[in-house]
Amino acid sequence: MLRDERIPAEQLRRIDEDVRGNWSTGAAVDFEEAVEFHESLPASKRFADVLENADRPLLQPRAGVARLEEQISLLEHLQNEGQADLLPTTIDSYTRDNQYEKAQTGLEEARETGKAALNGFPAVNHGVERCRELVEALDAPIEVRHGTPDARLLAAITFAGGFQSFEGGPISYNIPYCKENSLADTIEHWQFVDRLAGAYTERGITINREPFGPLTGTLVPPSIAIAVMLVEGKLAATQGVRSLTLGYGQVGNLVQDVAALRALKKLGNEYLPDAVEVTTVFHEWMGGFPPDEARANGVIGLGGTTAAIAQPDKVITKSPQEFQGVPTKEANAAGLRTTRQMLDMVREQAITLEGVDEEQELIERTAMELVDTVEAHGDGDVALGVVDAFASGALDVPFAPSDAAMGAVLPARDDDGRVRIFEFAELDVSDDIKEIHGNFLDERARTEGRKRSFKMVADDVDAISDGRLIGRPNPGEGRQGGEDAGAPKGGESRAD
Amino acid sequence: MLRDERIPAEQLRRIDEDVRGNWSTGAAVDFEEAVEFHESLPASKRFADVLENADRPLLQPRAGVARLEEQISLLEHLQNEGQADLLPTTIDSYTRDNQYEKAQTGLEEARETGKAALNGFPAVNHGVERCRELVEALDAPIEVRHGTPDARLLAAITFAGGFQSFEGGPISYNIPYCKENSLADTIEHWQFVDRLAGAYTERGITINREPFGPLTGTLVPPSIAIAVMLVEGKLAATQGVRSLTLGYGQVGNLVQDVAALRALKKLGNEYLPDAVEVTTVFHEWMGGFPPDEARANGVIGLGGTTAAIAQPDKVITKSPQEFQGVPTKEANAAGLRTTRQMLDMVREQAITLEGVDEEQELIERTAMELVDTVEAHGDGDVALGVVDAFASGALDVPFAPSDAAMGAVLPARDDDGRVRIFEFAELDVSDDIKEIHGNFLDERARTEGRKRSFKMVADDVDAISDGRLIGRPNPGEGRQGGEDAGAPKGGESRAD
Amino acid sequence: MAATVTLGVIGSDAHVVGITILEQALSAAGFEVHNLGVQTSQEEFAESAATHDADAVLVSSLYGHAEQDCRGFHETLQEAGVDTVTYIGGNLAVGQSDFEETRRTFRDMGFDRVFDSETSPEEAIRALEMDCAHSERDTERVTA
Amino acid sequence: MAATVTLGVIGSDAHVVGITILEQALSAAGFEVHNLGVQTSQEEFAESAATHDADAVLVSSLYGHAEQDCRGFHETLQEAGVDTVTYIGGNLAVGQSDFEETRRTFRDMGFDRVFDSETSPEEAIRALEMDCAHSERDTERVTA
Repeated sequence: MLRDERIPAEQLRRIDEDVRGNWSTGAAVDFEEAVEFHESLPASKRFADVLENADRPLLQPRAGVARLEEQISLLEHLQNEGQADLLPTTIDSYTRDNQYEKAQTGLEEARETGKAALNGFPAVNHGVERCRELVEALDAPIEVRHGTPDARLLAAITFAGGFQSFEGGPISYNIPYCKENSLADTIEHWQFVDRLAGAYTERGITINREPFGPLTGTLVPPSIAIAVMLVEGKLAATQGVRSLTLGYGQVGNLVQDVAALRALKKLGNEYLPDAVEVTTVFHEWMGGFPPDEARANGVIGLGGTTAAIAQPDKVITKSPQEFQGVPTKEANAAGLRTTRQMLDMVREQAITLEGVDEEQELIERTAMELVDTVEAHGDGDVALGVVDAFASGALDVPFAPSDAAMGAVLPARDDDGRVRIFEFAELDVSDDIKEIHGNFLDERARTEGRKRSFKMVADDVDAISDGRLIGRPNPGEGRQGGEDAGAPKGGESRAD
Repeated sequence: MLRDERIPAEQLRRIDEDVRGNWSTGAAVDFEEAVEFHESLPASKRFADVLENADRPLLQPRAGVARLEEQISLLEHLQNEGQADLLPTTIDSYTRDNQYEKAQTGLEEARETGKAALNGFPAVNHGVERCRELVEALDAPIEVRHGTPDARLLAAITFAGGFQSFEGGPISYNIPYCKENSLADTIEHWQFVDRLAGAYTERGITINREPFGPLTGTLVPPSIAIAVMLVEGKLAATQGVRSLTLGYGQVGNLVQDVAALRALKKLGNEYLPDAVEVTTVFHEWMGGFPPDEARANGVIGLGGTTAAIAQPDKVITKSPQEFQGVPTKEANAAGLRTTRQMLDMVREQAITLEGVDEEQELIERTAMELVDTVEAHGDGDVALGVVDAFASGALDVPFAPSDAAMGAVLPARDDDGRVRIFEFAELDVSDDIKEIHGNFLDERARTEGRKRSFKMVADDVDAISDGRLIGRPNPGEGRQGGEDAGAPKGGESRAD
Repeated sequence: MAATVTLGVIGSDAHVVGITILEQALSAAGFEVHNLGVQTSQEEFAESAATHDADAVLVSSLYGHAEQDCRGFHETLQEAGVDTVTYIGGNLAVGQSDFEETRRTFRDMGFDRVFDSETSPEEAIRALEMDCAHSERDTERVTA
Repeated sequence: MAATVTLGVIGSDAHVVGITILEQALSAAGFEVHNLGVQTSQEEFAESAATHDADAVLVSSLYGHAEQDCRGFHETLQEAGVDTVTYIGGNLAVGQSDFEETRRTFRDMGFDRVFDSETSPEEAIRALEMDCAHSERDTERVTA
């Protein structure tokens, strides 16, 4: 039965053998030999050490292609021309759905034709040895980024393959990514992943784990994102994870983003066991981008400014080609350098924004109420509580496609552009918090001379891709049109 | 003899006739007929009205090419694809040196070969009618931007040609632009320009005048820039100018830039006659740009952020191709759109930075001491005072090429990246202000473990083009190299 | 009587934002909405529309594979005895092809209305009010 | 004895930042500096160097027309009786041409050292200390 308890050794072995049987490359995984391989890596490739000891925010892009040689040259470009501090390897969609045969077909097609038959690196199909070739070919540490609800085999192979950081978690890679996976199943699957990370950690090979903070990537209220991070962090810590990077996706309001990143770090340190080293990662805007590279650079610039003021441990950068999907490697490197320039110009300025403390207090209080409701729903057990709280809507994520969540909560921006909760549905927060949000939204409604309505939500979703932050009813005070006119909107974005 | 007094009508007429004789196109200038032409223009082309009644910062690029048709299509691009609110016409270098024959040769060569034989629009050679064709062809108001110490004929022709805004001034277009022009001469020449603007203004055609705030464009301490703006504004107001846009060039520190723009507006309103409508213009970073468009976009983004927080009346934008000189029209429009996106995302956020008030107080106090010294040097007459204060170094501009200024004052950044005065030379400010600056620079020296020295100045001049704000002795904490390595530095930039 | 609408994102598409907003807008406008969410199969659309006696079926697709996902859609509806107004909207083709061509394609497949991704919920509601009022009047006349 | 240096930006070039920083650095390092500023003619360089009995003449150029501005420079110095060490530095050619080629061009024109725009004041000072110490020693030997 599902519990937030450490998987016993015997059960771990049994699942491990089981999981490794799912694809031929699983057979090559040997834990002891893998520990030796990790021990052979230089200090500069120890992900947790590099991240936890940095004296400034480190930059990391997203990137993944099918073939090994291509992936090496892509990452070399981002390392050398983009000056990335940390590298990614993004996994293809078939692997995310555990469809290794389709991934194999795609990989073979890519090898034969040289075409992009997969949208990422099929690490399971490549297997342990080829993963190690990748790790060895680059200078910087590399993280596995994916979106896989059941990532057990992917973890077994990539951990053995030398990767020391792994994104995702049972909530954050279920609720925003799929429709029918049950939370109980994904929690069990991620307990295995986290236990495996814990097993390496106990042998001195710290595997960094990174819950996916942006969730659905669309106006997620900071308190909800943070509550999910804390709960996922707790589940991982139980399994022995000792290096946790909690994530947060930019909402675009400077004060709220700075407050949220501080709340995330503070609550992470308070809520998670002392043995866990907590770091934070800031994702540049994950919502829809303007269909124009020049305007996209403005959005990226705001991400860089925010990072410089909030000083998270890591920043995941966007590229000016975000609107059109996967960027060229040049655009990807450009996004890194634009962010770097902004970061390095602003981070020494010691900027203090008024109002951060109040906003942080509100976020912390709301997030902890949501964590409390999870614990209450599970009678003190977080694993059970997560399933139940999501089922009842006591914990909810806006725009969640998953049947495991109500997906009934709705966000809207207030008059300053901070993300508030417009529709709480069954979200279990106290009345005074609901009143605060309501008042903020009423203030905006007055400014705009309209009633609070879902129309605000719809307008806000498109606002940044339309060139502003708040979806005002009459944005056209100024000159409009030009190059953007008639181009499709970028209102919706896919998480990772 | 030089005095800050209004030019008498008779003298104005005499100079006007004289000046118009300097080139054949001068004969076509007819004041009464020009007033009628201005009256025929729609409200949307009344520069002062558009600027003074805007409810958000307006954006304006720089742009000028030799031929009329080319200039029209360039400005159409910036208006339609760049969504510029206000348009520029930048004048060529020969015209700036009053070398109309050389400008004529260049214009004819451009017409014959289609090549860029001039670096701007030779408005004097084009004459009144062709200027009007330009003004009529565009929807937005157009300003004349140049850098001409003796701009009398240029003003006579472009005012008659329908332009309603004119950049420059006797200090700001002398000290940073040339070596041997005497300040007494340029003041007399600009008294004519301002008096002409005043004459139109008295007939209901407000000519907006814009002293050039960035001066040498290289780490100019805000107090010095503001003092020059106030003094130039005073000289213009005496001649009847009623719409003054005082300028300021970004130094890159958010708090200092916001404080400076506020100080500029406040002192402008306090110091200048009530009859003058004071607006402000913020120039995006005028120093050296990184030799990399991606990094340049970071610099432009910081300009946009600053503008969104400080809310000047106007912003002069830069392009990502700044490093390589004159940008393509596409890059110029891109700089506008990147700035617009940032501005529109941030300007509704009501951001308050801590420390702005203290910094503003220091800037205001220093600027007013400098204005006071000018008045004292002229025994109450600002015109005489300017000449004398610059000659003695009591008022000075760093990196001034002009023999009329000492050019002995030197700036350096403090530990937060704010521009302080490292070498006061003869600058006439009180000891307690000198001590404040000294203490800030000592703080930086301690952080860097080196003595305060001109080396800081040299390092700071290159810092932004090298990818950071402060010229620290060991910038290489992080990864360096990459695409920038080996490329020439962009440390020095030309004003306008 | 409030018109009943069946709503969903077809195929393997997981874009949920647009349909969530549409659901809210339709409910606020007084429609009875059955939102099947993302990754909905043709059969699920048909079953829901039949069960709830829908007046309209709204199909959303944003990942560019709509043509493939909708092949045989109207046959599937017919087999379930569903003969309602059908709309489709979103990013219906990969790349920046001419939308009029895309519209023709989907009209030929049997959709009554085809919307691009720029369409506001209000436009969809206006169309529904027109089409459903009409079909209700027809129904009334027949049963009269 | 402190070495004496004549400094200036040649031609119509108005870039003043680099030369200002160089002047400060040279003064701080103990040189006697005569900074002619921007837009300095060949004759002004020669006259200043002759008047102050300069040990070195440093020419700066950043606007890309150095080759043109320096034609006959060493002849002008000679005519004024100046035979010092000469350096030139800056952006010496328009465009991103090979600097070694640029260096050869200016060495052929008679400059003793040629620096690119990346050169720090310290490098110039080290070179001056070497070259002027040498020439001072020569001078001492001659006058001894």
